Amino acid sequence: MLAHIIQNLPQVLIDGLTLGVVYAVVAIGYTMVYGILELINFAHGDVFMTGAYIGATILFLLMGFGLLSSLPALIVFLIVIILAGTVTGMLGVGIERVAYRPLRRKNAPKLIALITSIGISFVLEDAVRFIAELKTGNYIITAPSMFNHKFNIDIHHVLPFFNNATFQASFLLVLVVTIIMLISLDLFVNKTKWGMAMRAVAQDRDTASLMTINVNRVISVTFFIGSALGGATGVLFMIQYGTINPYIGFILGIKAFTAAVLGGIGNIRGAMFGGVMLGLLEMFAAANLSIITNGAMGAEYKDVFAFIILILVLIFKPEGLFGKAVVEKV
Amino acid sequence: MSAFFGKLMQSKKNQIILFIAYVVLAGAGLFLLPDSTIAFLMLLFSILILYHLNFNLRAKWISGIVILAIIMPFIASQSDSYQTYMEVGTLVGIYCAMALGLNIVVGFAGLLDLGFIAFFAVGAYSYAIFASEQASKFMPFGHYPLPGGSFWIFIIVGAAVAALFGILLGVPVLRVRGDYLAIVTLGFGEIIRILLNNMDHPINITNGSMGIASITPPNFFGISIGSSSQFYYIVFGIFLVVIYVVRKLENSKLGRSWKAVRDNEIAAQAMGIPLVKTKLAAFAIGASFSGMMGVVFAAKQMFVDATSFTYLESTMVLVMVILGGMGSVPGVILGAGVVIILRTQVLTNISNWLSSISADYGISIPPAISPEKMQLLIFGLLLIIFALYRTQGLIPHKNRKVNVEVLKKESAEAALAREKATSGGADS
Amino acid sequence: MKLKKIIPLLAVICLLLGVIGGCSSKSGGSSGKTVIEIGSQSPLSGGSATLGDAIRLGAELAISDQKAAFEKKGFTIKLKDLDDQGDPKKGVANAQILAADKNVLALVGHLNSGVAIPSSEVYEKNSLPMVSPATTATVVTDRKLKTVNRICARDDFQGPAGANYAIKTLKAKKIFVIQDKTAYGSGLADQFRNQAKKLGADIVGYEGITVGETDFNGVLSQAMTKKPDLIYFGGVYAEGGLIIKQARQKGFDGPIMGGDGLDSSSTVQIAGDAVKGVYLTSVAGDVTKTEKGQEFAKKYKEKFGKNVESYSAYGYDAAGVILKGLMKAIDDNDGKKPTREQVTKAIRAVKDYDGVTTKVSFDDKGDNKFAKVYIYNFDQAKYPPVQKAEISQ
Amino acid sequence: MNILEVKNLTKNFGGLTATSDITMNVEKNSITAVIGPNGAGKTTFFNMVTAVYKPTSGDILLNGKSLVGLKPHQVSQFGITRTFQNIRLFNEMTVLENVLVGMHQNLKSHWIGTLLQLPHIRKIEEAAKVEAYDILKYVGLEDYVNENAGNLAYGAQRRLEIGRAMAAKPKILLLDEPAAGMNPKETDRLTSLIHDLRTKLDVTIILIEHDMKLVMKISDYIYVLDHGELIASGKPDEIRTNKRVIEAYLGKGAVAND
Repeated sequence: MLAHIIQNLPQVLIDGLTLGVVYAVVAIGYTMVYGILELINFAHGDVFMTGAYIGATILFLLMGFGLLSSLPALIVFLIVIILAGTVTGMLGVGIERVAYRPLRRKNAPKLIALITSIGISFVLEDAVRFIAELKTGNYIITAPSMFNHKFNIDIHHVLPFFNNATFQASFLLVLVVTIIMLISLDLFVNKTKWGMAMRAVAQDRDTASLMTINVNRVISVTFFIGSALGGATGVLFMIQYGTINPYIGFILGIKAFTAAVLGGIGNIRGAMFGGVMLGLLEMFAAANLSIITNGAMGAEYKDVFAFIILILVLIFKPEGLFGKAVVEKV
Repeated sequence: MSAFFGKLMQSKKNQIILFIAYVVLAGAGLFLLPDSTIAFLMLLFSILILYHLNFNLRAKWISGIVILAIIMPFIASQSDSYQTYMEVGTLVGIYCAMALGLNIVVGFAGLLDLGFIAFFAVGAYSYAIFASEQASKFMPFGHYPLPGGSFWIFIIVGAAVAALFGILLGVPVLRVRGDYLAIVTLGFGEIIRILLNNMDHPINITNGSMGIASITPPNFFGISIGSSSQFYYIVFGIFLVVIYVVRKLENSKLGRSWKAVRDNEIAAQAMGIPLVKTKLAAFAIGASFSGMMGVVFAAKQMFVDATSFTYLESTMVLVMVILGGMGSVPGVILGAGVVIILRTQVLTNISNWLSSISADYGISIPPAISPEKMQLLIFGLLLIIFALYRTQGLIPHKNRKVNVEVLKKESAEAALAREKATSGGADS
Repeated sequence: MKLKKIIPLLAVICLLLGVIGGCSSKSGGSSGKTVIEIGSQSPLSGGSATLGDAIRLGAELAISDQKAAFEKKGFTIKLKDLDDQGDPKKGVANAQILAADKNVLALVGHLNSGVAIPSSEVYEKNSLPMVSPATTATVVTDRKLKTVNRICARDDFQGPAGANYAIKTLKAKKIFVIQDKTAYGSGLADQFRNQAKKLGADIVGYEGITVGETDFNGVLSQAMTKKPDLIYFGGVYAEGGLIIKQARQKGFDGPIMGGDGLDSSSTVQIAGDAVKGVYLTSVAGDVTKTEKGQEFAKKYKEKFGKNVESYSAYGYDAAGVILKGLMKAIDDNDGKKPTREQVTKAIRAVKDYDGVTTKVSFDDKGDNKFAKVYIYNFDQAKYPPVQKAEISQ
Repeated sequence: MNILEVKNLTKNFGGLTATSDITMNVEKNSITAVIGPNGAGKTTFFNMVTAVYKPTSGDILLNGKSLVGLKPHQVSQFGITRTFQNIRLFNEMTVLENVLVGMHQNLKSHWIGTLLQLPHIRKIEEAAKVEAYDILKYVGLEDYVNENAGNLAYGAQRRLEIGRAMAAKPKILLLDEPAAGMNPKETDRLTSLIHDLRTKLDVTIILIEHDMKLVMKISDYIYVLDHGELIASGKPDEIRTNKRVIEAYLGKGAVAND
């Protein structure tokens, strides 16, 4: 039994990492918005999905111009991911303007924004579906395959108790790009003026506005960055998994939200860590649960496994793994 | 115009006349145009009007019940769409009770719950398992399916089991705060759903993803209850009980404890309110409403499987609560009514109507964007619009006001009595 | 106070609207001919909308094909298509709407067994006959309702047929089964597994996945360590295509088998080249092989601008069966509009309907006697796949 | 007779010592003030007495029974109620409801009784409302019965908090800076209210306050904290002239120049 689990481990780690970094970047979108507005932005999963579709559109446009064959794949990829990220970022800013800012101005209860975010989520899903179906006849879109060179890690040779693991070039790409995004975001938030303003607004919106910080603009920037990251991840997702449909954002959104909470919501590094951890946990559970329970519980219980771990973490550390315990001043 | 109405609304007599006229008109509308959804909605709208009129409370309740339990079903029964209307009414009732349950958790006690549908599922499955052959697959004793008469007992059982699950959820949840709670409850809802969908092995308890079919319909003194119009009355009855319980609790000691915990946990504790017990009570009572309706749902559908209890359903119930107005009982009822009627009737009718006129006038719409597919899109847009223009909910919460004059009088009387007592004591 | 003033005004407006609305709903189809509507219920929005839409469009095509024939007899036939959203509650509410509309004499639907079962209770009460193009769960017809019919094969026919082929022809000995934990996927995979065990194969794993997810590497890693020589998947193309693709990426080059849920161009679109070596069982005959089928595909493409899916043909044939029964009922009723009971009986009595994918005659449960299972194989990344075998009951 | 005894009470937050080794004795039916500069550990002391914080070491005895290890609501049920430095009302509830919540631990009505509409439960609820009204009259808020507590003016909120605490019929009432942010007129009113409370309700009062005029006027006994340590205690007159107290308040230089 243990032998099976160990044999599998290298492959499970690689697969879990791939899924985990996707969760991580989407989780950052949740965590940033939450940190600043204390709002669970339910539409974020669908912003991610829209990003994937925008990326696909740009890719097909480039193909139409015949650029895909003449340019190196990496350049095409960079063009797509940057353009898609920008457009999605603007979409995020737009959503904030239309759906959240008016509520803030009216001093509405915090939870009412939940309704608009659910509304936005329905609208995005269907709008994307209609456009895609109108253009191509089918709303499921398959991207031209890129970066599908297969690598084989011959770990069995070195450490005989492991099986060999394989991955695709796209895995490396996803990993490298997300790491670059995460590091630059971390630098942005911790080292720049805008980042400082964001942290100030997150801490205390009223005081920040007294310190001549334009709170609305900071919130817009936050939405832009969060959504742009989400959109860029959508493109990565498309490249890694090849196929997108308008409903990918739903489950992924829930998972990413879970990851954000696991790491401590409002904390960017926590979201990164939570995402990777959730990805690894899920992959491990899917691969090994039925081995461990001798068939009584299979891979279908992986979410149960992940949620139970989350609940356990929250029971022992109610503020999440990286969150700071907020001691209420009495 | 408005002056005219102002005068009209001043006297109670005018209001009564006007209201009865409205009900008669709306009723006649439905009678003459039996398939008109709008006439049906108008009749329902009279309940909202009733709420806003300044009759005394008892008169409002009686007229509301008369309209919903006698006038509406009677007029609707003249039409082919009778069962359609009653189905909508039944669904509204089921979701109203559920939304009122969630309102206790979210609106009163201030605990955000994203997995509320789990309790509905638990109630539904508890009846489904024992009122079908399913129970005989794992129960060592007893004869299954249980007869339809057991339905009435199961309404209580469903409530109890759901309450138990509410407490089960509550225990781990109490340590976490605010929005962390949201994710824990979400996780709990998903865990329950996944378990229900997978418990067909090693022991077959829920029949897994195949669901449980052929559930025995309820039996009322030998009458087998199967149609929506019959379920309507069951649901209506439970709904009245639920609303009574909620209204009473809202202004009871427990209700005040919930609101105190919601407004300020630390101060509430300092006033001697036990946090754990209070929050668990909110979860348990809220869940029990859901569990009762779950039993009715299972009996009505005659089939349950895990697809009815997804995370999306939980958010829908939450939408009803927030949209209606958190903590506001009439608001939450209206919220549930609006969401259900929109989703099951109005949007379906609108899309049908759109596609029929486009067909009648030979407008060809590409199948990619045909109106039938637009229901969720329109629903999403409506949600956004509602939220933006009614930020406090459709009927915002108002605290119940006490009659100060009465208090003043009673206080004076009490003081007098005390004085008498002390002076009496001095005399002897 | 302000609100109270507005209410009467609102009431008046509502009343006016009500009158108008009532009138407009009455005015439909006043062209002098009697209107007969055929209902359709399938998910038109949500995750399985491709399949639901295919059913609806197939039915629509069948109706427009035969419109003229009914016009001659003085009837206008129309499709009344509703979106059940794959939600049992919505399905039942829609069923009530269809039942209330006296013009609706029969319906095509549903896609999901979970929606079909509670909705059919409503149809049964209203004697509204239903012909299902796609619900394969055994319990749908096992309840022996008079109104419930289906033209597709049951799980307990299709699953074992696949198992027989996998073990006898493909010589699979160690089989890894994956299913999507829906009524469809579970039912099929269970039947497959039972038959495979009976034939002496070793089921090395039996795992479930979550519909809507996209990364199945965990389950596949487990499969790889078990070294099966065939992977069976019970579910539809959205997850199936990805599983095929990811299994091949993991280096699995044995055969992968699935049910009619994979019988869609989308499987090829999603899996790409990886689809080579995939086998599937389907109740639909190869549309491109027969002349009738080719004509159907062409017409479908012309009318809707889309390629046919396997479910389009089912939808077309389900509607075809209904129209055949309806025509018979009209004739039996001396050319007058028949009652629902008459239509119910006429549909159940349909004999040897020759559709684009299948022949149809119903048995006493409402199952199709001619339901056949065909085995297909993708030998290149192109839809439709190549037909390998044909199995009758 | 001492109603409250505090023995060697110490609280550490991580490495930080908030209070160290405090010992106090509070006489029944007295008004005791705890004073000291900001950050002296006064509120921490209150928080330990009301079980919001658990002391690191030491003991708190109410009539000889230890309170350490109880839950906050249990402490309240033992008869210790408090107000808060930063007002903590139930903002979305009416003024009357706030007082009713204060009465909870003495209110013998169970929700099941409410549901069954048992007559004696109804009577209890009615009587409670009248009593709450009396309390509101007492703190001068009888005109705001149906107002939401969050909408009251600052001074009125302070008085409502005291009213709510009174409703609990405590043996010991802890007031955390009751006069903070009040104008002189309001403070005067508060002073007489506190005085009145003690005589009328037979309650022991411990208060934290910065307004020295008020403290000196009403306290029977004063404890002075600085940097978490008890530096002086005594009658108001003794404290007024205590060198260490002046030093703590005004800095070392002030005493040296003296």
